[in-house]
Amino acid sequence: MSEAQTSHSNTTAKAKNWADAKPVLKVDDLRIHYETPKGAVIAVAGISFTLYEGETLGLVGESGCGKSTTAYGILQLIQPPGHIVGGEIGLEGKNLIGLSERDFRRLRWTKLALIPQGAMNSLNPTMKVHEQIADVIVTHEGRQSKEKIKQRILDLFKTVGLPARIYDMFPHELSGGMKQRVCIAMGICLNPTVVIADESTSALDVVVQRVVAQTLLKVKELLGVSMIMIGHDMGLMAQMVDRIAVMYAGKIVEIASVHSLFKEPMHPYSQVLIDSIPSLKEKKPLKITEGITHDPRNPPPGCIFQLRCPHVMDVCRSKEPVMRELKPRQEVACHLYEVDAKGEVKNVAASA
Amino acid sequence: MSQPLLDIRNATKVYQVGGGIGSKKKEVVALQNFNLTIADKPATITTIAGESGSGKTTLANLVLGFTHLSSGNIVFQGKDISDMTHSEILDYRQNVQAVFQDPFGVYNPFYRVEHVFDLVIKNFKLHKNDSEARDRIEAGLNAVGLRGEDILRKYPHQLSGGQRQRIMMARAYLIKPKLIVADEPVSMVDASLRAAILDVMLKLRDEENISFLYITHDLSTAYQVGDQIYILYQGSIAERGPTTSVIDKPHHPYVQLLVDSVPQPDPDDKWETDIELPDEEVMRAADAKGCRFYPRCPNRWDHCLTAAPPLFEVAENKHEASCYLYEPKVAVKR
Amino acid sequence: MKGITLVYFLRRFGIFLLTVWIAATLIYIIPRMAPGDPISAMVARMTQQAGYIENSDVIIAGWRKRFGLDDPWYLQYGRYLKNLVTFDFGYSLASFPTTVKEIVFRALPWTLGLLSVSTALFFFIGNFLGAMLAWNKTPRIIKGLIPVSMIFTSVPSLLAALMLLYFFAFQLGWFPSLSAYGRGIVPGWTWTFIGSVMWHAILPIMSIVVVTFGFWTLGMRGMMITVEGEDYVTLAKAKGLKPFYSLYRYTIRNAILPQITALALTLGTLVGGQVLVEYIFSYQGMGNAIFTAIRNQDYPVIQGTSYILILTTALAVFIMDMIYPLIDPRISHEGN
Amino acid sequence: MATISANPKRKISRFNRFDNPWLNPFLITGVFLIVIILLGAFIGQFTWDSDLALVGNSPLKQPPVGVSHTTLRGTSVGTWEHPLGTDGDGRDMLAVMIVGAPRTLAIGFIAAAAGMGFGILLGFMAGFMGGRVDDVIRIASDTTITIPSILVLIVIQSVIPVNLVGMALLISAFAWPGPTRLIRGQVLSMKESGYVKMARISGASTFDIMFKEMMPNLIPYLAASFIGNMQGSILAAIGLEVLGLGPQRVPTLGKSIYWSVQLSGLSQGLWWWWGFPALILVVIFVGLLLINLGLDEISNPRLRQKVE
Repeated sequence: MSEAQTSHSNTTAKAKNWADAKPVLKVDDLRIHYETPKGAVIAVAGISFTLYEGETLGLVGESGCGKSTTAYGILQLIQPPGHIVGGEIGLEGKNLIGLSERDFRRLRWTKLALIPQGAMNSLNPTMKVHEQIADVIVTHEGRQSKEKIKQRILDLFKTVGLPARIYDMFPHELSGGMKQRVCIAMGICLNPTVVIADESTSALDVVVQRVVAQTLLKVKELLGVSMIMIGHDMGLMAQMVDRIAVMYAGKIVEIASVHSLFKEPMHPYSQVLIDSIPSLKEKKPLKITEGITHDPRNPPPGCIFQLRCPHVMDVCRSKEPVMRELKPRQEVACHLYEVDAKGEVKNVAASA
Repeated sequence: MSQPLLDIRNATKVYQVGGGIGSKKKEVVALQNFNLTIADKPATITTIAGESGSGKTTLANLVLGFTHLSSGNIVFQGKDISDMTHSEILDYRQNVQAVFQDPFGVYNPFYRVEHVFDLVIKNFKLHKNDSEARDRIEAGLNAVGLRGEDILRKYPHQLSGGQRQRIMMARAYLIKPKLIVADEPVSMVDASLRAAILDVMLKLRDEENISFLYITHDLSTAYQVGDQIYILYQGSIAERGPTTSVIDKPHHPYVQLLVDSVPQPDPDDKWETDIELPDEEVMRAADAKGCRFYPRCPNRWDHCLTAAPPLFEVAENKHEASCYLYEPKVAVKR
Repeated sequence: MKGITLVYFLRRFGIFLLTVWIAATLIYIIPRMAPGDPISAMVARMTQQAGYIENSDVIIAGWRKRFGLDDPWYLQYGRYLKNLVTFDFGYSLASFPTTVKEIVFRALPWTLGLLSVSTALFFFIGNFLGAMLAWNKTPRIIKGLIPVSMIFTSVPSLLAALMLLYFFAFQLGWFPSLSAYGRGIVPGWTWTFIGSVMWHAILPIMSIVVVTFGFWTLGMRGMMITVEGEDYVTLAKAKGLKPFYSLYRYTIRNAILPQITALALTLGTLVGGQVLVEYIFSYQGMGNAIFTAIRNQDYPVIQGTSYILILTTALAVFIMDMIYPLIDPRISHEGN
Repeated sequence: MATISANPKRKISRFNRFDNPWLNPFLITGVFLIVIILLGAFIGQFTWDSDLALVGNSPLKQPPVGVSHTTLRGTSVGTWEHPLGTDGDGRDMLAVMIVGAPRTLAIGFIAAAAGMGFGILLGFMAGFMGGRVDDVIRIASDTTITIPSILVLIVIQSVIPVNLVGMALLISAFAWPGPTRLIRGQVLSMKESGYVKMARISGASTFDIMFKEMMPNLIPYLAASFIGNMQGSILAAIGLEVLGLGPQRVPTLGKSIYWSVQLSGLSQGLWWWWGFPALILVVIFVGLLLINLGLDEISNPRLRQKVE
C-alpha cells in the first residue's frame, strides 16, 4: 500500500498536464442491445471515450440513458437478453473483447474492479464480510496464510474507516454506510488499475454520503487508480471527478473537464442538466424542460436529443451529429456549433 | 387570529418493534413532542427535512391517517383527526391529499391511468354528470401540462416517470384540497424533469391556494420552493424557521453539518474538512433524556444530557433551534 | 446473536407442541361431532361393511370402557391427552393381547428408514438437477431431458407405486412384490438380511423419488434464476471468482435456503404419500399397519399409528427449524 | 471489428410467441387435457349406461376390446360390449370411468373452492387486522400445513361414514393454509404499496380496496394456488379411497384401485382394472400440473425469459 502511495501521489496533483497523461482504458464504438419482444432496445449506441491514468471520469445522465449498462459492458457483465453488439474496449493497449472467458476472468478485479451500490444487495447474505474479501484475494493470488490475509483485510478496513469488529459479521448486521465501505474495501483490495464506481453513494443519507464519498476520494488518491464514477447527482460529480461524460439515450453527447462543463456546457442537454441543478446558494426561477423521449427501440434519424432540444434545427432531424473537439478537451456532438476557417467556434442559432 | 389549517400539538409516535410470542417488544420513538402549525391563509409550502429515520415519513403517514399518534393531537381546521366521524373522515380525505415518492407504485398495474381519476370522482362525488367529470379531469391535466387523450387510456408503465408524477399532481388539483402532503415527490424523478413538478407545486400554492407539507431529504429543492422548513433529527425538531434563513444561516450543529454536507454543484467549491461518523450503536443509543445529537456533537457539554433541549429563538423571524448553545442564560454564562 | 437464541428455541418448540395438539384434538373432536357417539358410528360402519358383527358386544364394551363415555368431556379429553403423552393407546382390537404401542413401534423404524432414504435422494437429485438447469455450462442434452422427466412430478406416488409394482415385480419379476425382507430370513445384522432389506426397499423408494424430484428441480431452478439476478452474484462474477466456486458459494448456497423451508412445509404431504406406497407394496411399515387396522376396524391402532406419524413429522420439522439458523445467518437475527 | 453475438434471433422468435401471456402453451395444453376428461364424461353420461358401473351388472374380468386374457379357466377376449373391459366384481370399466372421473374432479373442485374461500377470508383478515388476529391465523396456518392431513382424515373417516361432499369438506379443512399464507403475504406487501395508499386517500372503502384494488392483482396467484389445492385434494381423496375409506356404494377411480389391489387384480394380470383409473388420474394430474406451470410463468415473467 505504501509503495503505491509514493509512486502515484504525483498523478493526483490539481493541475494535470493533459498531453502527458497516459491512456489506461479506451472504449471505442461500444454498442449494447437488449432484446425484447418488440425489438431490440438500444441501450448503448456506439460510445467512445478514453480514461487516463489517475483520473476520475464521471458518467452522468438520467435513468435509462445507458450509463450503468456502459459500465457493465466494460466489465462484460451484461446479462441476457442484453448483449454487446460491437465495439472495442482496450485496457492498457490490449483489446478485451474477444478474450476468452478464462483470460478475462484473470483480469477481473486485478485490473478492473467494481464498487457497486453496496447499500443494496451487493454482499452475499450467507457469507461473513471477511470471507467475501478473502475469496477474491485467494482466487487471484493463490493460497496464503490466514493471519496474513486477516492482517491485510484489517488494513483495508482501516483505510476505508471501518472498525475491526465487523470482520466476523454478516452483511445484514451492518448499516448502509458500512456496507458501502465494505464494498470500497473489496474494490481496492487487489490494487486494480481501473475502478468503476456504480452509483456507489446514491442510496445513502447526505451526511453518510459525504463520508463515503470522501473515503472514496481518499482511497483513490492513496492508490492512484483510474476511476469511472457513474451517477446522476451533479453536485457529487462536481466534488469528485476530473472529467465528465454526459450521456443521453445511449450516446455520449459531451465530454469535458468538470470545470468547463459546469462553467460552459455546450450541448443543449448538458445545459439542461446544469440548469436544473437546484442551488443551495441562491433562489432562482425553476427552468422547465419537456420530458418527451423517443422509443428506445426505434430512435429517430438524426440527433438523439431532437425531441427535447430547445434549439432543434432541420439538420438535426436527418443528420446524426458526431463528436468534435470544439474547445480544448471539450468534445460535443451537436449541429449547433460550427468551426469556421480560423478555427473559431460559432453558435449557428445565435448568428442566424 | 384565524384558526390554523393544520395544527400538530405535542405529537409523539412510538413504534413497537418485534414482539409476538415469547419475545420482548422494543420501542422505537419515531416522533417526539413534535409541534407544527400551518396557517389557513396564505397558502404556504412547509418543508419537513431530515435523513432516513428522522421521522419525516412517519409524520406524513400520521397526517394522512395511515397510522395513529401515541400521544398528542393532529388538529385540522379545529377538529382533531382522531375524533372524526366517518363522514368527517371522508371530508378530511378530500381536504388533505397526497403525492407519493414512487411515481410508478401509486398506479394499480391492473387498471388504466384513468382509474386514479375515476376513484376520486366516484368516492368524493365530484361530478354531476360524465361530461362534467371529463371536463374536470381535462382541466386538471392541462394545469400540469398534459392532455387527457394522450394519457388516460394508457397503462401506467407506458408513461414516463415525470408524466406519472405530474398526473398525480393533476389528480390532487382535481380534488382541490386545502393541503397536499408531498412525500419526496421528486426524488425518483430525473433531475431535468424535477423542475416541472416543483413548478406545479408553486402554481397550486399561488393560484389555487393549496398548502403543501413537502417532505424531503433534499435541502436544495426545499430551498428553491419552500417557505417554512422543519429539520428533524431522530424524531425531534433540530431547527425550524423560514427556509432561506435556516439554510443560509444554520444554527444547530447537526443542521450545520447537514447543510455543509450537501455536495455543491461547483467544482471550485469542494468539501474542505473531513468528517467522521461515530459508530451506529453510539448514535442510536442516544440518551433518551438529553439531546439526541449529543454523541455526534462537536459542541457538546454535560448540560446537554440533562434534558432534551427546547427550541430557542436564534433570529427574529421565528427561526428557532433546539440547542443549548442558544439558551439565553447559558449563552451569557459561556 | 449468533446461532439459536433461547427465544427462537422456545417459540419453535411451542409451535411443535401446538401442531401436535391441534392434530390430536382434531382426531379427538371431529368423530365426536358426528351424530350419535363414536361407538354407534363405528358399529354402524362395521355393520355396513361386514354385514354382521360376531363379537359386537365385546367391542362395544371395550370401547365404552376405553372412552369412559360416562365421564364429563374434560376428563375424557384430559385422559386422552395424557395417554398421548405416555404413548398409551391401549390394546389392539384385532390382535388382542398386543398393545398398540408394540404395533406402532415395530412398524415405525421401517417407515422412518424408507422415508429418510427417499427424502435424501429426491432432495439431492432434485436440487442438483435444478441447479444444473440454471447453469449455462450444463450440456443441452441434460437440459432437454429434465423437462421430459418433469411430467412424472404430477403423478401421485401411489400410482407410481402401482405401476412399478406391476411392471417390475409382477410382469418382469425383477423385484419382490411384498414385505420388507425375504420370507424365512432371520432379522439381524447379517449381510443376507441387510441385502434383502435393501432389495425390498428399492421399489418403494423409487415410487417416491421418481415422482418427487421434479418438484424440487422446478423449485430449485426458479430459486437459482432469482438468486442469479441478485447483485451479489453479479459482483461475484466481477470479482473474477472461479465459476464453480461462485456457483456453489454464491448462487446455490443462497438458492437452497428456501428449498429447505419448503421441505419442512411439504413433509406432511410426503408422509401421507409414503403411507400409501407402503400399503401398495405391503411393506411392514406404518402404512400397512394403518391399512390392516382399517380393514379390521381396529380403531385404537388407527389412532395410535396416525398420532405417532404426526408427532414424528412435527418433530422432524422442529429439528429442521433448529438447524436452519445455522445455515441462514439472517434468521436468528430476524427472530428478535 | 470484434463482435460478440449471443444468437439473438432465436430468442426473439421465442419472445414473440409469448407475447400474450395467457396464450401460454403449458396453460393451453393443461386446460385442454382437463376439458377432454370432462367432455368425455359428459358425453358418456348420455351415450353409455352408467348403471353398468355397479357391481354385478356385467360379466367378470373381461379384458378390453382387442385384448385376450388367459387364465387357468380358459381364455377370454374383449368385446365392444365392454370396450375397456370389466373388473372382478362385474363392473364395466368404461362406465366406472364415466361416473368416477367427474366425481374425482368434483371432490377436488369442492375441496379447493372451500379451502380457497376460507383462505381468502382468513388471509385478508390476517393482513388487514394485524396484531393478535394475525398472530393466531399465522400460527394456525403454519402449524396446520405441516400436519400430514391424510392421517387425520383416515382417523376421522374410519369412524364417520361420509358422502362425496362430506369427504370434500373434510379435505378442505386442510386446504386453507396455502391460500391463507399466500394472501396474507400479498396483502401485507400490497397494503404498503402506493396504489393502496392512493386508494385510501381517494376515499375508497376497505371493501373496495380489498376487492377492486388488491384482488385483480392476486388473480394469477390465486389461480395457481387453487390448482395446487385441487391437486392436493384429489390426492387426498384418492388416497383415502385406495385405503378403502370414503363413500362406500358409489364407484370412484380410487375405489377401483382399492378393489383391484384387494382382489389381487395386479398379480392376476388384470391391468385394465387399475390401469384405466390410474391413466385417467395421471391425465388429470398432468393437466393440473401444466396449468400450474403456465400460471407460474404468467405471474413470474422472469422464469419465462430464462427458459432455454
